[in-house]
Amino acid sequence: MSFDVSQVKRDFPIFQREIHGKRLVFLDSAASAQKPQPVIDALVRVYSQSYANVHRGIYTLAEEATAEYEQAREKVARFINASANEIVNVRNTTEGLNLLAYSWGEANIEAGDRIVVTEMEHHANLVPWQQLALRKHAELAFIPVTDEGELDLAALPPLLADGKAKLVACTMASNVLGTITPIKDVVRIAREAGAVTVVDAAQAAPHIAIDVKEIGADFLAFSGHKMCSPNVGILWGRHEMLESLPPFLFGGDMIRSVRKYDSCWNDVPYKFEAGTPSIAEAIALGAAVDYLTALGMDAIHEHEVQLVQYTMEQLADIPEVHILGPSAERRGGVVSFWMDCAHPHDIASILDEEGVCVRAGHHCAQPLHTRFGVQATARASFYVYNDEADVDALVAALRRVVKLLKR
Amino acid sequence: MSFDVSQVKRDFPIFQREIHGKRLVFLDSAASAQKPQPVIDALVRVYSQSYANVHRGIYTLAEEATAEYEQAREKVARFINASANEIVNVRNTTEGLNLLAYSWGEANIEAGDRIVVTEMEHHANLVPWQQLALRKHAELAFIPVTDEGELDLAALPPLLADGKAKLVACTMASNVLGTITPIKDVVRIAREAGAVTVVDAAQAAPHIAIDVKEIGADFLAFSGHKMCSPNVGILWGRHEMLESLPPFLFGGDMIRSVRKYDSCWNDVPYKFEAGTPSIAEAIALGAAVDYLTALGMDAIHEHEVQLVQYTMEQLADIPEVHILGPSAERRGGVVSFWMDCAHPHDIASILDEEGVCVRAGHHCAQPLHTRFGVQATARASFYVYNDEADVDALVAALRRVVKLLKR
Amino acid sequence: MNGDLYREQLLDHYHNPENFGVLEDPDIDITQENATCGDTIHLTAKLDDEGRISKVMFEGHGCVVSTASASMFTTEVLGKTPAEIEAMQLPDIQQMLGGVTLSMGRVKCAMLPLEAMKKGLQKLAKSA
Amino acid sequence: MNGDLYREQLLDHYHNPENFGVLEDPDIDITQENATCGDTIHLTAKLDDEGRISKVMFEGHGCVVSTASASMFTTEVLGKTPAEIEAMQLPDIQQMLGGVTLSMGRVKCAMLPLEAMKKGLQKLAKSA
Ligand SMILES: Cc1ncc(COP(=O)(O)O)c(C=O)c1O
Ligand SMILES: Cc1ncc(COP(=O)(O)O)c(C=O)c1O
Repeated sequence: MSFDVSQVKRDFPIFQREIHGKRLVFLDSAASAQKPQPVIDALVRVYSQSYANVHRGIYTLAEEATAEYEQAREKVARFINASANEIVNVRNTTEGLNLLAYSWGEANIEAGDRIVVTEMEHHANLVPWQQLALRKHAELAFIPVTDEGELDLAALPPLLADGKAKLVACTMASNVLGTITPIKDVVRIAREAGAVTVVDAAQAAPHIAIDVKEIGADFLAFSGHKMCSPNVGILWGRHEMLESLPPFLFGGDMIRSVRKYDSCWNDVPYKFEAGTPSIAEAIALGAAVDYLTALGMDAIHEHEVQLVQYTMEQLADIPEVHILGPSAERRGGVVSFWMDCAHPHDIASILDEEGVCVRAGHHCAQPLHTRFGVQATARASFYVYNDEADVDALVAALRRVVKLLKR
Repeated sequence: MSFDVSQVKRDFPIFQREIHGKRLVFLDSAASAQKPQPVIDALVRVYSQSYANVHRGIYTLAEEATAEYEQAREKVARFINASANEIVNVRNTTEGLNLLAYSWGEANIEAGDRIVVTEMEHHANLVPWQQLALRKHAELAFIPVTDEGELDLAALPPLLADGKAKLVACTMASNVLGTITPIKDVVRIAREAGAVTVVDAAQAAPHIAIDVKEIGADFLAFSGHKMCSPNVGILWGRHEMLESLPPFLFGGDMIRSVRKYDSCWNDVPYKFEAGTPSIAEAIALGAAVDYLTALGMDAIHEHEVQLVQYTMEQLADIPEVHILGPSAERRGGVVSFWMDCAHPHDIASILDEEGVCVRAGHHCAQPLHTRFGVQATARASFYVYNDEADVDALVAALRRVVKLLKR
Repeated sequence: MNGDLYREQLLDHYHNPENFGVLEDPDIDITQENATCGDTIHLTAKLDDEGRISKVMFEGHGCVVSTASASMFTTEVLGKTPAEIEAMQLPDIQQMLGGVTLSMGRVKCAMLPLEAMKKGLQKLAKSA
Repeated sequence: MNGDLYREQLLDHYHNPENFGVLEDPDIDITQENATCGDTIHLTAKLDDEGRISKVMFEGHGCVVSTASASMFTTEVLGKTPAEIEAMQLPDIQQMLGGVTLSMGRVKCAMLPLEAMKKGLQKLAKSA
């Protein structure tokens, strides 16, 4: 581990606050991450010094805002080894994936085609494809998940064999199981069969280094708010793929010219950015990328693997706790579990009294929970600011749950 | 005028900065408004003290964030005299209007139907309907604009007479002409003919009091970033209309339950808020609503009418300046003009040297510019922080343009 | 805040819920889902000749709050008319639970049985 | 920043542009739009037997920057080959304009004639 977690914690002003008189132990970063001071400062600086609408202004303020907005796009591009003109600013992963389902999907999916997803998808990478399939009378097929919480990759080739599969959409890391999927293999197998590939990187971009060239997919989406930034989403697409897509939202900025009865579109990526974008927020995402890059994406992943390892060791001592998913080295910083004696709601409520924030529910992955025969789980997720003391607080609070609810 | 503009100016930190050694004279609020300290503070406070993802958490931080997010929704509802469950958080006006074109449009527009818009629409309230009409082989019809820059209302009934018009989409205030349209009449006439009505309030919500009950339309959209807030858009719809719409974007939060092959939707307005919303930004919009409400929407409008009146008087002394649109009392705080001797780009560049920010171009209203036989205009737009000294700076700078470019 | 959620009274209902099970030949038979967590409650009920609730049973694996609420609710509503139940609101449920303070995230859990019952009564009224 | 944009040299070209008009029987005939403002430039050009630009004219009402750029460009490119024009970039245009500093918003104006010419040459190559 090559960064100083206690220093990192100090970078996040929220950790100065207490919850019910206890130290804040934030273990819900998979839902949304906290923001470091440099990111908050970027927002304040833009709004206090250089704010104006972008792209269409020729006065100094507008040019400053535009320059910063485009520099942030370049930072994001470098962060995933892409070109700036392949980076589309959207609201979040969800919008990015829906953009694809509408724009690519409407133009390319026909009755009888097959769309392949996995059993571990977040609803954001399932429901858009499910509804596209229903609209188009296409088939939706699932790569199953093994009991260990891994993708059953052997099930993919048969789904592609008849050539009907037009699209394979797969997450890079599960937000429930923590599983880091063999995304390069999924993409390679799918592309060999001629399918377009979409990667949900919402749980990957904040935690592990991403190289879109190495992954080789056609599209990849993630959310700034899960990586220390305000809410801006990124849709990356290979340039020729983005070029070939019809636009999704129509309005200002995405046009080249508008006449009463027809219009021409602007170049990629602007073709997909209709209306005023989230300017300061996109610039702040640039600051978040700088912050994470300075810590080092590999160091971040290593840090999280160590925390998960430690957590799984500690939890092994509480027999009422049952963890879903693979071993620590196969996953990102997510540990979901259920308890014999306690409903996840009660776990979350009792933990909150101790200042420990975990999420309870289906984490927007209902079919995955159904797969494992549970309705809901409690989830602890880690990020750059968490340390072993946070894990200790979690474990102590879980012991209190047992004490309170076990009879 | 019932508020102290010099105090208001001090509320906006950006006015402490200089441009080319000159005082910042910001006359581009119609593109996007500057942000007052209370709005910036709201962002900082949320990110430093109460940030977490909303709706699904049962720990204190998540509950605080959810409560604030929903309180902001209620503030916005009160601001336009609506109910909170009629307020959908989107990115901007553009997304709100596109949501309607996809969700309402795909379900309700058929070949041969007519969609009515006006010649003064911003591209955001034109291109989505134009493209819907093209997709569906429907007819697109325009309410013309008179030479004075007013809607030619007499042209509307004939467009509705044959009962083919299913939708009338109209702006409440033009972003180029400044014209405040007789929106209540437009809506009444359209509804009597059985058409659904959509109001683009992007240039109205920041400047004049809006009462959706009084307007009587079915849908209305506006953008927070034009009213002192970060970038969040609002789509309002009558509750039964929103209920009847199919969802637009699919993913987390908008579902009630998801199975592998089908899903059920959440209640309105959540049905339309897929994925993680812009939480802190929506809360900051609540702060912006508070700020504007404290100044008083009627006082804001009166202030702008006075500034426009003064501007038009002053500009009358520069014969090279030609203003588009109606007289001051019929418009919001927008003055677009062209000059005999100078292209709008040059106007904007030369004004910038004097610290004066105006926009040059077609302002995302190309068909309207075509209607007036000009390719581009320069636009000065006013807001709460502008005063007569700003107008004087504009006028002085325009005299410099004449001096420099007239031969 | 949640401190008093886990007091003995509620925990007793949680561990030994009353009226747990399914009625035969019910007048009301409804399943209601809590969208936040996917929890469901299955409620069956009978009305007497005057149209008052005479018997209620529930099923479903829920949290302490929803289980205790359901357990107490199935007794609380006996003898009530549909109109009286329609009029019940969050404060009534809170009082029923012994005056507990519910955080926002738990309100839905506590309200689940009441909501299910209201929906069941509406369905019944429609089918009559 | 923009101070030197409005120096005499550029203003002269703006007020009295060279090669303003339309060529008859041109080899290249292209209209290019500046998406920001809707400005268009209409460029016509002829190539000599060696494939070098021998004559260029332009039309269109533009700003000082685009007009001066077009005026100077129509002389600057005479005798150049398509490959040489393809290789021209922003710095060449800036130098052509007398070393002026262009703010971001004005770069598109200055580049409009060059972009139109490149597009016209590409069209010509395709049709050949
Ligand atoms: C009248 C009008 N409608 C719609 C819009 C689009 O707003 P946004 O870019 O926030 O979506 C604008 C803003 O430019 C506008 O002035
Ligand atoms: C794997 C995965 N995909 C997609 C999403 C959706 O992200 P957002 O809500 O930012 O659109 C999430 C976040 O909850 C996620 O964990």
